[in-house]
Amino acid sequence: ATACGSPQDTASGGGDAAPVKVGLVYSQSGPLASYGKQYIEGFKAGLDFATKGTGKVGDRKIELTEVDDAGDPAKAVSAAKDLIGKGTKIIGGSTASGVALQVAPIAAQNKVLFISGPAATDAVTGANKYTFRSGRQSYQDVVTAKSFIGDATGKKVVVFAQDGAFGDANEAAVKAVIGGAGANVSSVRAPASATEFTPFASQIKAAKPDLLFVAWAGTTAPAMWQTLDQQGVLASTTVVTGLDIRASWPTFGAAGSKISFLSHYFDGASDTEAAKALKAKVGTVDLFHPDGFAAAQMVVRAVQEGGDDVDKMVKALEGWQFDSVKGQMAIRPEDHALLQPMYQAKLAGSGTEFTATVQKSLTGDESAPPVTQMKG
Amino acid sequence: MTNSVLEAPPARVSGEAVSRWRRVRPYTPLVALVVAAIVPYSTLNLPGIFEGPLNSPGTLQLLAICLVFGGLAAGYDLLFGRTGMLSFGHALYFAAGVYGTDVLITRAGLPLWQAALLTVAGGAILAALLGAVALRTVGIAFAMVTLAFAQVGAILVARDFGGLTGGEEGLPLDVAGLPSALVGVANTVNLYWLALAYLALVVFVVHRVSGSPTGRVLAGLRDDERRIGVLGLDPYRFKLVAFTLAGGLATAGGVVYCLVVSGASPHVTSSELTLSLLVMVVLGGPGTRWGPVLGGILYMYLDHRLTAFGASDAVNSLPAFLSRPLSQPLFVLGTVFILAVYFFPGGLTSLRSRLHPLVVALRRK
Amino acid sequence: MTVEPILSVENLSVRIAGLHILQGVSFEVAPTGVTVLLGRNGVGKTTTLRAIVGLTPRNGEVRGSVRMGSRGLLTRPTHRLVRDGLGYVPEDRCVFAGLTVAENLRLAERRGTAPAYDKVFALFPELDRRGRQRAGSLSGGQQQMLAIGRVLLNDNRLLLVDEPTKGLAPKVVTEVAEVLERVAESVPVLLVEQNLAVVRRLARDAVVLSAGQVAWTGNAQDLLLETALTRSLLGVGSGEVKA
Amino acid sequence: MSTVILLALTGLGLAALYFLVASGLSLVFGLADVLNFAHGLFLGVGAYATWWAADNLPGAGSTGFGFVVAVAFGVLAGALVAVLVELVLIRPLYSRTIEQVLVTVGLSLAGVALLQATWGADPRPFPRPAWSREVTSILGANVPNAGLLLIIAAVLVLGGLLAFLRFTRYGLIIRAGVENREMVTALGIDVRKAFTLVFAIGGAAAALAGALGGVYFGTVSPGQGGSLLIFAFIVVVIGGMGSVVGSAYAAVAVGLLQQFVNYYGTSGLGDLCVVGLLAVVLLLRPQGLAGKVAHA
Amino acid sequence: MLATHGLTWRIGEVAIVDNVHFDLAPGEFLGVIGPNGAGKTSLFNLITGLRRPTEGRVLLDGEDVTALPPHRRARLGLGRTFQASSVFGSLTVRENVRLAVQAHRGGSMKLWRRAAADREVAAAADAALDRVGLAHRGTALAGTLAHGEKRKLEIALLLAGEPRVMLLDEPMAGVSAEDVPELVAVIKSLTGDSGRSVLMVEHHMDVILELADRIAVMHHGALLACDTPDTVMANSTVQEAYLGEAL
Ligand SMILES: Nc1ncnc2c1ncn2[C@@H]1O[C@H](COP(=O)(O)OP(=O)(O)OP(=O)(O)O)[C@@H](O)[C@H]1O
Ligand SMILES: Nc1ncnc2c1ncn2[C@@H]1O[C@H](COP(=O)(O)OP(=O)(O)OP(=O)(O)O)[C@@H](O)[C@H]1O
Ligand SMILES: [Mg+2]
Ligand SMILES: [Mg+2]
Repeated sequence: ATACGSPQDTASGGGDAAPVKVGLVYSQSGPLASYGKQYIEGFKAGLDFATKGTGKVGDRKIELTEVDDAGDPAKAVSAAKDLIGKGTKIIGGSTASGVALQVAPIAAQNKVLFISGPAATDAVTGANKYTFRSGRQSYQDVVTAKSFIGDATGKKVVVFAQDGAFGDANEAAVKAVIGGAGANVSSVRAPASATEFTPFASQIKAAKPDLLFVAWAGTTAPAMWQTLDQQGVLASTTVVTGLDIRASWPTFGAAGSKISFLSHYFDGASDTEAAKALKAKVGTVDLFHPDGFAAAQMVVRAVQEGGDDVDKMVKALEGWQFDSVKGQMAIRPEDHALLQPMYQAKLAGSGTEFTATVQKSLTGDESAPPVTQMKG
Repeated sequence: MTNSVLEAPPARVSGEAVSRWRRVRPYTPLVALVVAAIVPYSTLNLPGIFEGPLNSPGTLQLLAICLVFGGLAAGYDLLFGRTGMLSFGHALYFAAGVYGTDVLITRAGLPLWQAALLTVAGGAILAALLGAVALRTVGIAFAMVTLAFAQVGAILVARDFGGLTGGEEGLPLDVAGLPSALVGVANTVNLYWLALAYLALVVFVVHRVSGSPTGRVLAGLRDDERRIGVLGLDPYRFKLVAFTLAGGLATAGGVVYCLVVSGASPHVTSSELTLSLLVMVVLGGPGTRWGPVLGGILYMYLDHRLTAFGASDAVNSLPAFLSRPLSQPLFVLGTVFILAVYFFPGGLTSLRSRLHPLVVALRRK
Repeated sequence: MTVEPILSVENLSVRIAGLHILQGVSFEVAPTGVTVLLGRNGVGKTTTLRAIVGLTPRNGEVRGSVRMGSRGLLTRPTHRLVRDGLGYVPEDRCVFAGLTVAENLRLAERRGTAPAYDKVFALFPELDRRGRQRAGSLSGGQQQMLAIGRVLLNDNRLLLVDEPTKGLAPKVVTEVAEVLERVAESVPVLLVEQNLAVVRRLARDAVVLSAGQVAWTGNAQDLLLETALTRSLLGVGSGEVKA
Repeated sequence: MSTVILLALTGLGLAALYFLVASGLSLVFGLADVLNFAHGLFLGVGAYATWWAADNLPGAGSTGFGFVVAVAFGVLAGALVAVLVELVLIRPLYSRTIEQVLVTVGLSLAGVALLQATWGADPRPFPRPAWSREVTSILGANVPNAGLLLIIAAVLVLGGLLAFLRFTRYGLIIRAGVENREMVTALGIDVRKAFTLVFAIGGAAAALAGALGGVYFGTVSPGQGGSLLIFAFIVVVIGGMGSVVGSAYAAVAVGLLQQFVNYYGTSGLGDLCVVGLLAVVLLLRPQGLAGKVAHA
Repeated sequence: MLATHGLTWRIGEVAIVDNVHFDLAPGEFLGVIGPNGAGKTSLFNLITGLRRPTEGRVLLDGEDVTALPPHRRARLGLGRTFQASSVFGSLTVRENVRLAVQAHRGGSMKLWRRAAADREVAAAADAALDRVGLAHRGTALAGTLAHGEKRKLEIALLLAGEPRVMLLDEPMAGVSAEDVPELVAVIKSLTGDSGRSVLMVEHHMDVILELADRIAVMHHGALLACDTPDTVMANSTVQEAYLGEAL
C-alpha cells in the first residue's frame, strides 16, 4: 500500500450495487448494556422484517457496523467520526441520552442521517434536520401519566425525580402537561446517589398529593419503592411511574401491584404483524426491542427512497407513517418527533414471576408532544 | 579505594556509537514531534491496531484523544511524580476546562479564543484558590481534601444549576461560532494537530520547569519538606506554584478535549478520572519525561480500543467463560493494570534500563 | 583455635542495584566473646550484617554461604532466624515510632521464652519510666536504648549489633559496653563499632573490611596495639585509639 | 416529633451501613496501610455469594436459619477472596503504596466487570426474610426493619473489632509492620500472616456489609459497592485512618447529617454538607477525629 | 548573635526544655553536652522554628524571631544539621548540595531557567562536597549512601547554605574514626575569623574539647552550666551525670 495521503481524506459512499454502510453506536458494555442488547436484537429483527429476510434494499446489502460506546459520549463521538470518515451515511444507536445529544450535532455537521435509539431525552426531538428518533421521549411518558387522573383541574400532583437533566425534563414536562391542564404541580427532588429515601418519602407524604409521578432510573430504584411503600405513600395516593425492563419487575416486590404504570412497551402490549415477527425472532419482547425494530424500518425506508443522498433520506422519513411493533407510528415532519402508541399497565405476580397487562392504550396522536422548533 | 568498587564500571558500548548517540539525543523529542505531525499524511493501514488507515478521521480522532491525555498525565506528573503531592482532585481542573469552554461558547456565545483564554485563566485561579486551602494539609489528608473539592465540582455539574451544564446528559458544543477548520469530520486532522500541540506544550513546560531551579526545589519537597524549610525555602509557596501550574495545564487540556469530542459530559468530573491519571502516570513511570506521556496515550488507547476488542470475533469465538469477561472492556483494562504493575515495575520507561543489558549483549556480538 | 565457630561466613557477595558491595567476604565468629567488624564508612559492614539476617533489599542479590552450626541461613526467612535465637540490633535503631515504648518491648517478646524485663529495666531504667511515651518522641539516645533493650529481652544464641553506642552519652556508652561484655560471657556477639575505646574493651577477634573485602582478621587486641596496622587499616594511630 | 425520630433512626441505619463498609476499609487502610480501592469488590462478592447461596446452597435460603447460612457463606466468600487478593496481589507490593493503589484500582475495575459479565448489569432481587421488608413502629415512626438490622450488625462488628485489636497481639504487630516491616521480622514475627489476617477480616466485614446492604436495598448489582465506597472513604478519613471507633463516630455524623439536611434543606445539599464536613475536619484536624494511629 | 531568653517547651506538665538562657557571640563555638534525653535536640528545634516554645524568646542579631517559620529563620542565616540524617533521598548527592546552594543564593522561584546551567551554583556545591570528602560520591542517590556518608552530606548541605549561625546535632555520630579528624578540621575552619558562630551537640568529648570555646551542659531540659571547657569538665555533677567513668 502507499503510505502517503491527504490528512483530510474521507471515504465516499459507494456506487449503486455497493453495500449500504450503517453504523450502530450503542452500549454493548457499561451500565446500559442490557438496553443496548435489546436494541440490537430489535434492530436485526426489524431489518429482517423490512427487507423480507434478504437483508438487502434493492440489490444493495445493508452492511452493519456495530460499535460499543460503553455509555460514554466521548467514545460515541469518536466512533461516529470514524464511521463517517469511512463513508457511512446512516448512524443509529445511542442507548444513553448524553450520547444521543452529542452525536446529533456531529451528524448535522457532516450531513449524515442519525436515528437515535432508546435515549429518552426530549432534546433529541428537533435537534437538527438530520436527527430522527426511533424510540419514545419523556414527554410521551408524562402525557400517558396524565391519562391516569382524568380531569386534572385543581388536583395536586407531586413529581418525585432525581436531580439532574433527567429529573428536570420530567418535572418540566409534568408542569407543562398536567399543570397546563389545571393541576397544581410541585416536586420533591433527590440526589441520584441517594441510598436512603425516608426523608423524601416523608416530604411526599406530608404533601398529600392526588397523584405522585415518579421518574427514577438506576439501581437504587428498588430501595426507593420499598421506602415509599413502607412509609405508606403507595397506599395513600395514585402513584405513576414508567415500567422499566422485565428484569427490573421482580425488584418492585410487593410494591409492584400498588403502582400505576405507564409503559413504552412490554411483551404482549400489542399484537401487530411486526410484534409477531419480532417475537418470533427474540422470544420474549422487552422494553427497547421496538426501538431497534423501528430504527431498522426507518433505515430501510431511507435507503429505498434516498439511495446515497442524505437529504433525500431526510425527505423520505419526514412525515412517513408506518406500522411497527407498537402499532401505527408517524414521524412528525416539523421536529422529527416519533408519534407512537403508549400504554397504561398493571403488574401482578410475586417472587420472580410477574406479568404486565395493558389497562389502556393511547394512540400516537393522544400522546403527542408539543411541536418544538427545529434547531439546525 | 572504596569508590572504585562502588561505582560500577560503565557498560562498555563502542565509544563511537555512544558519542554519536549523545549528539543526536537532544533532538529526539523534536524528531518525534515532527514524525507525529506528519502522521496524518500517511495512509498506512495497521489492521488490528487502528480501525482505518492512519489518516482516517476515526484514527486521528482516537489519536487526538490519546494525545490530550498524554499531556494531561504529564501535567499531573508535575504534581505527583515530581513534587510528591498525591492529589485526588485533578479531574476538577480538567473538567473546568471542558465545561468552561463549552459553557462560554455554547451558552454565552463567546468566540473560541476568548472562551479558551478565560477558561484557562479561570482554571488556574481556581487551582490557586483551592490549592491555597488544600495545601494546609499533607499526605492522605491532602488527597482527601482535593477529592472533596472535586466531588463538589461533580455534584455541581450533575445538579445542573440553571440548566448550564446539562446534568448527566452533558452539553454538546455549539459549533456555530467555531472556526470552520475545527468543525466536521474532514477537519479531524486539525484537532489532532491541536492535541499534539497541547501535548508538546505540556511536555515542554514540565521539562523546563523540572529542570529549573524551582523544579529542583520541587524534587526536594518530594523527599523531605521539613528539610526544605530549614534550607530557607517556604514549602507552601512552592507547592502552591506547582499545584496552580498543574491545574492550569489540566484546564488547557480540558479546552482542547472539549473541542476534540465537541462537547462535555459528566464523565470528566468523576474521581475515577483522577484515579486513571494516577494509573497513567504510574503505568508510564512517575517523574520521568516520557513515562506519563506514554502511560496516558496507552491508557486512553486501551480504554477506547478495548471496546472494539471485546466485540471482536476473536473474543466471541472463545468459550463463554473466557469470552464473557473478555468482552467487558473494564475487565481487560483492570487486568492490564495489574499485569503492568508486576511486569513493568517503575513504569514503561523502566523497560529501557531493564532491557539495557540485553541491548549491550547484542551489541557486543 | 580449633573451636567450632558459631557462625561462618564464606565467600559472601552482595550486589545491590548493580553495585558489587560485598565481594567474597569470609570470616568466622567464635562461639564465645565479641567479634568486632571494623572499617571505614561505606565499606559494607551494615550490608554484611543485613545479609546474614536476610534483610538485603529487594533489588539486591546475595551469593555465598552463611552457616550457623550446620544450618545454612541464607535460604531461611528472617523471622525464623530470629525466633531460633539470632538477635539483631539495626544501625538506625528502627524503633516503631508510632508505638509506645512498652508496646515496642511487648512486640519483641518471643514465643516460648519468658521475657527478661527486669534485666532490661535494670540496664535502662529510662525505658521503664517512659513506658507510655511514643517511641518516636524519644531522644536519639533513648531510642538506641530501646533498640538494644528489645533484643536483650530474649535469650539469644548469637547477637548481631550494629553501632550500638552511636549517639549515646559517654556514661551510657560505658554502661552499654559493660552490658555487652556481660552478655558476651554467655552469648557470642558480632559487633560493628566505630568507637575504638569500646572495641578495645570488648573485642576478642576482629575482622576489618575494606572496599567490600576482608582486609584483615585476627586478634583484636593485637590489631589495636600495632600502630602500623591500625594506621593502615583504620587510618588511626593506636595512640589515638584511646578516646 | 415522629418525623425527627424517623429521620434519626433511618439516619442511624444509613450510618450503620456506612460503618460496616468503612470498618473493613479503615482496618486495612489504617493498619496495613493499603488504600484498598477493591473494597467495593469484596462487598460485591459478599452480596452475590449470599444471593447465590440462598438459591443454590443446600441448607441456605432466604428465610430463618437458611438466611443466616446464606449470609455466613457470603461473608466467608468475601474473606476468602480478600485473602487470595492479599496473598497473590498485595503481598509482593508492601511498602509500595502507589503500586498497591494501582493494583487495587485495576482489581476493582476487573472484578466489577467480572461480576457484570457473570450475572449481568441489571439489579437482581435479593433473597431476604419477609420481616426485613416490614417496619417497626417506634414512637409513631415506621422504622424499616432492615435499618434496625444494620444497626445491630454494626454494633456487633464494632465490638468484635475492638476486642480483636485490644485483646490480641495482632493489632500491635500490624501497626508496627506498617511502619517498618523489616524490623518486625527482625524481631522474629511473621508479619505476613498478620497482614493476611487483617485482609481476611476486612474482606469479611465488607462482605457482611454487602449482604446486609442487599437486604436493605432489596437488590444486588455489580456497581453497588462502588457507590457506597466514596462515602465509606469519607467516613474513614473523617474518623481518622485506622481508628475503628473514629469511623463509628464519623459514620453516625455523616448518616444523620445527610438524612436531616436532605429533609430540611434542598435535595443534594446533604451530599454537599458531607463533603464540606470532610474538608472542615481535615483542615482543622488533618489526622481526622480520632488521631492518626490505630488505637483501637 | 543568637540568644534565647527563658526558652521553655512543655508537653503536658513535663518541661522538655526548661527556661534556657544563653548568648552566642559572633565567632563563638559553643558545645552542648548532656545525657540522652536532656533536651538538646529539642532546643535546636525551638531555635530553628520546627517547634514553637511554650514560653520564652529566640533572638537573632537582637531581633525577636520567635514567631517566624523555619524558612524565614534560615533566610536570616540560621542553618542546622539533623541528628537523624535527613537528606533528599531520591536526588543525587550533588543535586542535594546544589539545592542547598541555590536555596541560599536565591532565585529558586525561577520556573524558566535551566538550573544545570548555573555554573556558580554547581561550583559552590562541588566545593562544599569536596570539603566533606564526598566529591567521589556525587552521582550516587543520597538515599543509598552508607550511614557515615549521610552524616557528611548533612554537613555539606549546611556548608552550602553559608549560614552565619550553625547548629550541628551530633555531626560525628557514626563517622568512622579515620574521618573524624578531617571533619573536625572542616568544622574548625568554619569558625575562627569568619565571624560565624556554632552551636554543636556532640557526645564525642574529644571533639567537643578540641573545638568548643565554651561548653553548655543540659540536664532535664535545663542549662546546668555554661562555661569554659576546663571548668565544665571539672564539675562533679557533669562527671557523674554525663561522663561516668571513661572507658
Ligand atoms: N540500597 C542500596 N542501594 C545502593 N547502594 C547501597 C544500598 N545500601 C548500601 N549501599 C551502598 O553500599 C555501601 C556499603 O554500605 P553499608 O551501609 O554496608 O556501609 P557501612 O560499612 O555500614 O558504613 P557506615 O560505617 O557508614 O555505616 C555504601 O557505599 C552504600 O552506598
Ligand atoms: N512528644 C513527647 N512526649 C513526651 N516526651 C517527649 C516528647 N518529645 C520529646 N520528649 C522527651 O523530651 C526529651 C528531650 O529529647 P531530645 O531529643 O531533645 O533529647 P537530646 O538531648 O537531643 O538527647 P540525645 O542526646 O539522646 O539525642 C526526651 O526525654 C524525650 O523523650
Ligand atoms: Mg553501617
Ligand atoms: Mg538529640
